[in-house]
Amino acid sequence: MSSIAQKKGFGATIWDFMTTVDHKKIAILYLISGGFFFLVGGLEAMLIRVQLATAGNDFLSAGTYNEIITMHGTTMIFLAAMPILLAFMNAIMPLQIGARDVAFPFLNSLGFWLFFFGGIFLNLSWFMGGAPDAGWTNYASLALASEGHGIDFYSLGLTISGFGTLIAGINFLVTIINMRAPGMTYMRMPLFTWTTFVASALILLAFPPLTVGLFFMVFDRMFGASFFAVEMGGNTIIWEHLFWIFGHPEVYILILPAFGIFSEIFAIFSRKRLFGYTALVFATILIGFYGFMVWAHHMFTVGLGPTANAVFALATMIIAVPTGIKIFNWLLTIWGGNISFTTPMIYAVAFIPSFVAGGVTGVMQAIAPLDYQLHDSYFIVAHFHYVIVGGVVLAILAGTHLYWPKMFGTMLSEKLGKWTFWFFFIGFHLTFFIQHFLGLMGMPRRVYTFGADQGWDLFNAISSAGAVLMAIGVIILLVNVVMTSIKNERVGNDPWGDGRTLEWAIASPPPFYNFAQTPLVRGLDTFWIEKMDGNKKGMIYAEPLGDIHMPNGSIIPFVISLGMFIASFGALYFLDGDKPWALAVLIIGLVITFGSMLVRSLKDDLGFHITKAELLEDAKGGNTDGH
Amino acid sequence: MMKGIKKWRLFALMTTLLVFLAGCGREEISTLIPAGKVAQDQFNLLILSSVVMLFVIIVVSIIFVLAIVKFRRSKMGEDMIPEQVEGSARLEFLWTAVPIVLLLILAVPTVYSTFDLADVSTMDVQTEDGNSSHLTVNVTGKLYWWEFEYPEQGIVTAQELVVPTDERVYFNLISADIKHSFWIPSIGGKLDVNPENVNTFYLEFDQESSELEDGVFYGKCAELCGPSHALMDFKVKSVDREEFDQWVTAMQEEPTPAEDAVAQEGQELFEQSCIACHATSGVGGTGGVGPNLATFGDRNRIAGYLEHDEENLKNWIADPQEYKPGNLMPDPESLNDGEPFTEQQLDSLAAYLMGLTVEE
Amino acid sequence: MAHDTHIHVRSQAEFEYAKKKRAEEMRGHLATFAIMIFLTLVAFTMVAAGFSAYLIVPIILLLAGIQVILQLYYFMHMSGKGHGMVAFFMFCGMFVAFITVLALVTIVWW
Amino acid sequence: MDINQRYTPQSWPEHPETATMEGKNKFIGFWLLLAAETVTFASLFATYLALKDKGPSGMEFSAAGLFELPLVFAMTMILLTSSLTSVYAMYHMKNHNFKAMQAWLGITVLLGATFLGLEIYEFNHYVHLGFGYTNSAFSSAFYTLVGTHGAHVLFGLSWFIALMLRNAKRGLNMYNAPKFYLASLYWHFIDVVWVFIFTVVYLMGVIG
Ligand code: HEA
Ligand code: HEA
Ligand code: HEC
Ligand code: CUA
Ligand SMILES: [Cu+2]
Repeated sequence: MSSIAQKKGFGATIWDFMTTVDHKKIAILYLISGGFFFLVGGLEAMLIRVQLATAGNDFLSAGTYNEIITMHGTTMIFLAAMPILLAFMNAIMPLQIGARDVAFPFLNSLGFWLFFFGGIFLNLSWFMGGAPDAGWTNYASLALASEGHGIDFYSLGLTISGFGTLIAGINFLVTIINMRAPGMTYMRMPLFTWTTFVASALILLAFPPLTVGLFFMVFDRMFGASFFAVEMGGNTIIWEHLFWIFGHPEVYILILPAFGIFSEIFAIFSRKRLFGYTALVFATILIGFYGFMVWAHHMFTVGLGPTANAVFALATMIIAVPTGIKIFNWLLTIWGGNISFTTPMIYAVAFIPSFVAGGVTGVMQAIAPLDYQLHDSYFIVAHFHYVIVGGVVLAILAGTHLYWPKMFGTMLSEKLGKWTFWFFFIGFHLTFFIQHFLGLMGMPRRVYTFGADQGWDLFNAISSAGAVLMAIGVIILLVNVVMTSIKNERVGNDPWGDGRTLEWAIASPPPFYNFAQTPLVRGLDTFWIEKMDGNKKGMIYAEPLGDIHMPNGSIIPFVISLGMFIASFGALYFLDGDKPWALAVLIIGLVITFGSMLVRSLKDDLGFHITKAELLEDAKGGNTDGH
Repeated sequence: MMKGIKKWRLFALMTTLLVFLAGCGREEISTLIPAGKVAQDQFNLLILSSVVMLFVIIVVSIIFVLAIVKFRRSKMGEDMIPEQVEGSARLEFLWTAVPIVLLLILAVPTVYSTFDLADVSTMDVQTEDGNSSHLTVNVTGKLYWWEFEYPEQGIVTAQELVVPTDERVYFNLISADIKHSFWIPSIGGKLDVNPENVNTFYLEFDQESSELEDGVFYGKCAELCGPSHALMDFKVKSVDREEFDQWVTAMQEEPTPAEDAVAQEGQELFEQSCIACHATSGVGGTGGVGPNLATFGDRNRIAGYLEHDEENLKNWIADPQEYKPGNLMPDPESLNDGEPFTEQQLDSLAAYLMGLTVEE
Repeated sequence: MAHDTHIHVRSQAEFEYAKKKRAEEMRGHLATFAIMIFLTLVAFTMVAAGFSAYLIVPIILLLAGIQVILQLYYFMHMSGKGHGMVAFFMFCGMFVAFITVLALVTIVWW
Repeated sequence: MDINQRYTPQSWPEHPETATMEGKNKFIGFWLLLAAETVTFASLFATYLALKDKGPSGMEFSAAGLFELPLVFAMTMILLTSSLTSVYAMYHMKNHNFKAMQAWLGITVLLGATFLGLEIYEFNHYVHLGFGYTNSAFSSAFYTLVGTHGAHVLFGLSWFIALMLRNAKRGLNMYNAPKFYLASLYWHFIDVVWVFIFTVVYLMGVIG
């Protein structure tokens, strides 16, 4: 079996990725497609900034502008940030807990393909009669009135990709609950695993309200239901609640894994155990928990009444406490450490002041009466880009540099990495810092143009200039990726030299069966412990070398998702009334989906075994252990 | 809420600082230059919270800078392995307790102000002669314009809100179509204009708008409501009570017919093509498809945002979609038997509309 | 990893004991069922009898709550061994469910 | 795991549903799904409660006037009973008595199908009265909530039937025991949801 890893033709490689159920390959799929959507979302951001660079600009028309901000927000959150984080979770978390794979490899693949086809579906709206244009929050009254099929693309696309995300969440939870290596107690799990766990739990409980809301939207627009149709007794505030009951936890789904990545980085590059590990874990759980009780802070101006506003204001403020605990514990981790300023580390270091600046403006918005001024102004835009770009995107960039060798077996250039950093970091502050003041100066968000008489020109121009710097940074990163892939200098297990957790105890990239023998975990930072003990074999193992049972690859997840993709087009055009072919498309899609599900449930898939002999063969090839 | 002269001084200082920072913020629209009680309260909260946040940022920055300066590898040596500290209960307690205290400082004024700004209990209080003691304005948000009804006075206007200074003005907000949000940044925070329920709040206008460079405060729609959301502006004229009462009286009178010949021609055309949607009398009812134009000649802007001159007016009438994509005013072709208006017709319409005034 | 099951053949005594325990448990389930039917009858009867809504609503909600607990703990064995995480996540789900319902019945119309 | 491994009642483990790693994973994963379903139904209930009796001005249907208790009572009894019969099925599964298990599952399916039939009859009846899906916000919320439950019943039935047919020849083994167990869990969950539906929608609806 080990010969699978040998050279293959291009077609075979593609086929391999389409059928893979290996968490490491699925991670690469997530990374590539998430990265692609990040470029698309970034391109949309650049269009936004071009349009707003001067007063009264007519580069984009009003309608197009609304489509672009909607797709920018939706793409960035659902199709770029979350999938890239899922990529790291997939690539690293099973290794960190010493698991053979995730709990449900087949579902892992299904989750990816659902997300992928959902994202493609959503983006095809550009070419098939107009993108959604009611903002990423898709508030009901505007969404119901929106003409064309944009909103239908939004609802169906997010439903499909949402199912994919939900599946991924359940999968990670089960993996962490059931598949930890011997000795890996909950309180020995690396923080990235912990944040994966909590973020997955948030996915589990936050996505259902969104799905329900999206269904209502579909029913209202396509089948004449009237959940949000005011003249029929409906109520648009229901959408706002359902969206934000999902939406607020969603932002923590983004930031918690980012916190996890930074926790790893601080420990590795300070050569020091995380300060206050226990506090960090409990802070993570608390943030996740509070995350469900604050959603109405997005709705302070809806008019819910002073009692609701006051309660939600106070609840929101409390989140500053566990977040603060994290910040200070990180500071104390690097305090007294031996800090090496590698590319991942400078991102992590830069993250602290950036995120704190974004976090404290969040607390300002939590002051309900003050939010009456701030809400829907550029102050909000500044806040969330500070936490998202200054937190999540910096974590994504840091994680890309940190885990690149683990995922691809070669290092990204440190020099180019630092260039990327400086362009991106300076551009980021230039773009968004000044937006706080634009907001305070009365500039509402989601405006496609502004008059020269309002005094906002200069600051908008500065903001646009900053965005250009960010784009240059991203382009340098792309260059970096291409160049290092061409050079392809192979690296060993622990390329940063100071790895502490299990993923650094295995080859880069790891063999497809992960650890040949399940390691025995002797404490927090288990690999570090072995290194300090001078263990030459890398790890102590919990079982003798023996046959390994592996799942078979399968094309079925791809086909199921493809079927839903096709069916969605049918559903979308079906009710136009003048497109008789739509019904056929709908049926064909559903037949493909359910047919392949049926095949899956009727055909037993028992996997295969890698024999001990093959493992030994591999080990000789240098595929496991040893520096 | 904030008591004591000393604090006020500090605020004054901070205010100047922030205004300086804001540089080119305009007093017609900046939340940093409050011109009424509500905005002032909110501004005070802004200053208070900014001070707290600055403190947080400074503390974090000091620890942060010290840490990355002191413990760099170039100083510590390549091979140095630091002590693997587990943590410290005392420190954990410290950085749990201090933020809680800071949050409590914010929480008290937050709760107070939330209830204070939502307090509309005096709205229906009546004076001895049975009139209500406060002005109430019913605001209706429509795609993409604003209608202002003064129910007590029995008058309706649009696009330009006229209010008396130095007293509470109550607002009832509702949308006729899609959700909007009513926001006058320098007077006070926004409140959403929902299609299903009436929202109520109050504002106070402490400054006469004639003192401003532009003569009006700027109002905005703050909730995405379609393509022309960005252009759904309105203007606010605040005048002293006396002047306000005069204005109301003038509004209640029947409009005087146009006098000069061109304008009369315009009036004829208007009554033929436009009157179905646009009322020209201030006592007209609400619910018009288009804005009430009784005060059009007194306005500061056309369609909420264009300079108020004949040129723009003619352009607007000739092609409303060009200026506000997606708005509900039809093309001239559909009003004028499939023909665009001639230059002459436009001139006469403009002359007529510019003459519609209640302020002589 | 412990993928492969080791077949453990129980002794006759062990087997008999387990079987007896299961039979006992089954009788417990029958009792549970009887209670559920009874609670349902009470709920329907109260409504049919037409007492005041202020009285009925809290009571039938309570009865529903009890039925759910019976289902979860007896029929679905949520207190059984290895159900720790299960119970934790179900409670989290119920918590989110609760605040969702609370919010939509209190602050949607005003 | 060997799918053809034969078991006797004596070698059959006490908890066949969690005896293998796959079983354990499925077991936890499925319960997590139920937690997510709890939130899903909560969103539907919450919306229903917010929109109860809301409609265009002059709407003629309200919960108090529409619902009829006898039918709902019958449906409730049937579904509750089917919950018990599925417990019997699991009892026999744990005893490694395949035939008895299949028989009880068969009864469960019959009861479930009857329930579904009555629900379809009920909907049909309302539609004939003029209370259609697009009648009002109330009707949309009602049909969506109760209909989603009905869809779950349908799915549960199909699942049972598929398992019964698929394994009719194979008998019980470690590979399918978790599946039977999970399907029965699902069935109980459907019952839990119905308890709230008959209480919140029908009983509270009739009260007004
Ligand atoms: C990664 C994403 C992310 C994160 C982490 C956060 C974090 C927070 N957010 Fe943010 N938020 C968004 C993404 C995010 N947000 C988005 C996308 C929107 C807009 C959506 C839209 O409308 O389109 C939004 C909007 C938003 C609003 C609504 C504004 C409005 O529309 O009117 C509010 C209001 O309360 C808010 C508050 C907060 C708070 C209190 C935090 C807290 O979690 C922050 C906590 C962190 C700190 C406070 C810093 C560290 C702490 C210390 C150093 C301790 C000491 C500090 C104190 C004592 C203050 N956010
Ligand atoms: C993960 C979330 C995320 C991220 C990363 C970003 C990143 C950026 N966003 Fe954003 N943004 C949102 C989420 C995000 N945003 C959301 C949710 C909204 C609200 C939407 C709504 O109102 O509904 C929003 C809205 C929003 C607005 C307000 C629009 C408005 O209200 O009118 C602005 C304006 O400046 C903006 C700018 C930017 C910029 C400059 C970046 C930059 O950081 C982007 C940096 C990336 C690049 C610069 C990549 C460039 C790449 C290339 C140029 C190469 C292209 C080449 C190829 C395709 C080969 N965003
Ligand atoms: C079908 C209804 C309709 C008709 C007929 C109509 N309008 Fe309008 N008009 C509108 C609407 C709606 C607006 C508000 C547009 C906006 O701001 O979004 C408007 C706005 C205006 C404005 C700007 C108002 C302001 O307060 O600044 C002017 C001036 C105007 N119309 C003039 C005319 C003239 C002149 C005619 C006839 C030739 C006319 N309208 C016919 C609906 C109509
Ligand atoms: Cu009205 Cu935006
Ligand atoms: Cu939030």
